[in-house]
Amino acid sequence: MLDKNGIAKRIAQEVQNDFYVNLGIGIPTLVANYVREDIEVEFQSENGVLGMGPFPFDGEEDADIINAGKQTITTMPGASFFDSALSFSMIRGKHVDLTILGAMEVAQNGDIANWKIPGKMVKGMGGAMDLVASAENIIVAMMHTNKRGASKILKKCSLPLTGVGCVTKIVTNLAVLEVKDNQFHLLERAPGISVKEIQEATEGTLIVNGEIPEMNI
Amino acid sequence: MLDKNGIAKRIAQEVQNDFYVNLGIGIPTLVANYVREDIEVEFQSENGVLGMGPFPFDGEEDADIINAGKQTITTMPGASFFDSALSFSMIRGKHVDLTILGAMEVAQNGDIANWKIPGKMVKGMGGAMDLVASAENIIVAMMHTNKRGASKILKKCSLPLTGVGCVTKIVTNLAVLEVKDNQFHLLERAPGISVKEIQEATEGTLIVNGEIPEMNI
Amino acid sequence: MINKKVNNVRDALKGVKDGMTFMLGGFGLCGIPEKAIAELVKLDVRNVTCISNNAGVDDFGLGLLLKNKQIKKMISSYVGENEEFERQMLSGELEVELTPQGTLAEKCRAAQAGFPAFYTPAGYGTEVAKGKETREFDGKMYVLETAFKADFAFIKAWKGDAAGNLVFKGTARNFNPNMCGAATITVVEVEELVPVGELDPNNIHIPGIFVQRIFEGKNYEKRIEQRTVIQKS
Amino acid sequence: MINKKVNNVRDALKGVKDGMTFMLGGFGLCGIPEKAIAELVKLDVRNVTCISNNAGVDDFGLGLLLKNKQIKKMISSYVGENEEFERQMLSGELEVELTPQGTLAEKCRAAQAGFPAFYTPAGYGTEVAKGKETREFDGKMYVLETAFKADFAFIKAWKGDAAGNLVFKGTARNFNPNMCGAATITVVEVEELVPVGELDPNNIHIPGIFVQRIFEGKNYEKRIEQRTVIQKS
Repeated sequence: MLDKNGIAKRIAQEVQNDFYVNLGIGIPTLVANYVREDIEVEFQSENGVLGMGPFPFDGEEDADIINAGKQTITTMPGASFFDSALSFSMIRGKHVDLTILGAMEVAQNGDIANWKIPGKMVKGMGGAMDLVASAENIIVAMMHTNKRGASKILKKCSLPLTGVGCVTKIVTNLAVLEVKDNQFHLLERAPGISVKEIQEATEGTLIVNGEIPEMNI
Repeated sequence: MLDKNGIAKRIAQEVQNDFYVNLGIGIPTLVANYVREDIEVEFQSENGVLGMGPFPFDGEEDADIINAGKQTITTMPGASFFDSALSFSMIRGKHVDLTILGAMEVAQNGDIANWKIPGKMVKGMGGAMDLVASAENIIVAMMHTNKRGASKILKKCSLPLTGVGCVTKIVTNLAVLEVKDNQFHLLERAPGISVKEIQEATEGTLIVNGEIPEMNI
Repeated sequence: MINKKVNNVRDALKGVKDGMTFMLGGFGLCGIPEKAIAELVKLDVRNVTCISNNAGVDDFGLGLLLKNKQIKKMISSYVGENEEFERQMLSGELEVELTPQGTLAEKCRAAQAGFPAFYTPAGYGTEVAKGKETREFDGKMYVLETAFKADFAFIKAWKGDAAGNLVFKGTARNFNPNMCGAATITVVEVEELVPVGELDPNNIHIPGIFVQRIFEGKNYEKRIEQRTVIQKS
Repeated sequence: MINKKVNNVRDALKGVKDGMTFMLGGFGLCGIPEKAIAELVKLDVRNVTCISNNAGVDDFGLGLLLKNKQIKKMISSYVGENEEFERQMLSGELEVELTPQGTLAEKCRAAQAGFPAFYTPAGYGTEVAKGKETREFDGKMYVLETAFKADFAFIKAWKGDAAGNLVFKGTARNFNPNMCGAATITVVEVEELVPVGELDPNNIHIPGIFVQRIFEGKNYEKRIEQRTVIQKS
């Protein structure tokens, strides 16, 4: 089973050369730590920066330079700052190549829910609705089940949606799944996890085609 | 009877302190020369400059610094350059206080035509349609009649419109007119011009109320 | 040069009244109009609607107005950092309208630019689209969103001049430029008011025409929400 | 850093074909992509649609493509400076779509920003609104305008870097920033290509994400259309 860093590490393999990437809050933010160093990638944060670098050294942090998770950051040579409208022009206009975000639920038709639990928790959608409505390449980073063991990989989302029919790939602590033709397709198992365990943790229709390789991370 | 500079001079009296003003091509451009020096005014040009100054000294002109009439210009302290979208945000968003533009025809309902003579001449509307559709304070600078003596101050425009019901004031070589209640109201006569001469040159309904003063220019 | 300079935050907020709608720049606590918020607390204006991406934290930013129960309604995209907010919202004391972040930015920009409405893909098929017109363009579905209407916009810039020209720093820019001119009166606080003519006309982020009042604030706290640093080894 | 640099104008225009739609920056002759236009003449691509605020003059700018009869259709706001243009238009050789200037800018910006359509007051009640949806918001009438679609955008900037970051100068900025990323491929020519990291991240007018190819042009003519000067006394 993967921990959060393991999920981030596996997702990092999906990041290709010359990609502009938007990383959501939580596990997605960790992805930056694991991207191959021999490829060129630029990270966009919707609060208005392109070309994010690592966290600053202690004492060099600047309150005016943060990412969408409100964390202090640095920038790389060639970085730029811009306003929120232009930032979402990048997102809505499909200039960002890859969007990685977290989810509470994903359904086999590609629906995603990640912003609200009615009556209990309302954080808000932030930029997620804009991202999932426009991005053509969306990877979801999430736990396969909730704390009580119930599947979050569903036939149909039970929570209020963030976007419809938009998720194409999911990396969980147990597996890599493709979302296609109203089904989940098992692509890879997490180290030490059996197909059976994944099947048991998946409420939606899961297609297992032939031998399923273990992730190489 | 006024010449072009006379019209510009009269219109300059309409420019108030703290006004942002957009000047159209032709006579309106001349208005800048006659604005009182004891008031603060900033000139906007829709090609992307706020805070225009006078023409440059010979040898100091810069091909990258022009107005909407494609003339080389200078800028005043506090000037700024911006893109066309932001420029029209200023115009459409009603941030410009006064718009002065030329016209081929104006009708008594406030319609204006100034961009096209079907089959003969098509210059295009440039920024005029955006300006007249949004500005609440529009002054038209024009000749009262065309070269053949026919009135351009009409019951109804015959040429393709630039905007509908938008003109509130007109300064011609003969008169100052207000456009209100589907009528032209004569406010002032040009020096040496009689009310009768203005009536004869005006095809639209002209209201003459009491003694009409001569312009003070 | 048309002079926008006012002497202090008190003069800058003249005309602020109960029941008004305010726009406030900032993302989290980054780039928020600290001085205007402090003055709003002092003025104790009530029943206000605030349009701002976030709602501050319990003891800073818009959290100060929330704690003081001055806010009737919040229009935001993300409010996950404020416990008092969550309490007031879940108890029904506070009206909340959650809006996708890009839509929020564009609703400000539309107000600034004189567009009454625009179609955006964000939120289609979700709660956000409820009661709104949806429409297909080129095989994709979009939601019709309308421009915001606000009485005051409270903006924080880095540098500015008396003509109202503004320059922002880093990600403290965020919603601030999009809110300038998007309300009836735009009030800007800057860290440094520089002489007119000092800012490069090529690098002015917001021209003064979008600004009604500007003043210099002192001693900005600029609190960091998530200090993340690497130890030098 | 994602590298957008290409060696020359020939490489920058790879893929340009007959029948395509191009966007070209510039206002009059100010800020036009001189090198791209010269190469389009050389490549002799034909039946193209050009979206550009103006149509150049008879012997410079887009006038060169007009003279060579490469343009099937022009989408512009003002074309009063070009006799050959008027001749081709009145004779019916050239298809012309005149669009209000602010609408032209916003149709580019909408394409850049992923908005399919927007409502604008410009042109309501005129020929421009013919066949278009009109609609009332708050008692005022607006016209529905849709985003442009183009294959290439040809942009002229002042300075740029290999990451595609751009800075414009003076009013040569005009439509150029709004067209970046508004076409499938955005090609930028700059007067000076500077090392990555040299441009101030706070003062980049267009971030590199909107640019696919960038190159440095030499010996810009930058012709002045209306030289208006005051004699020093």
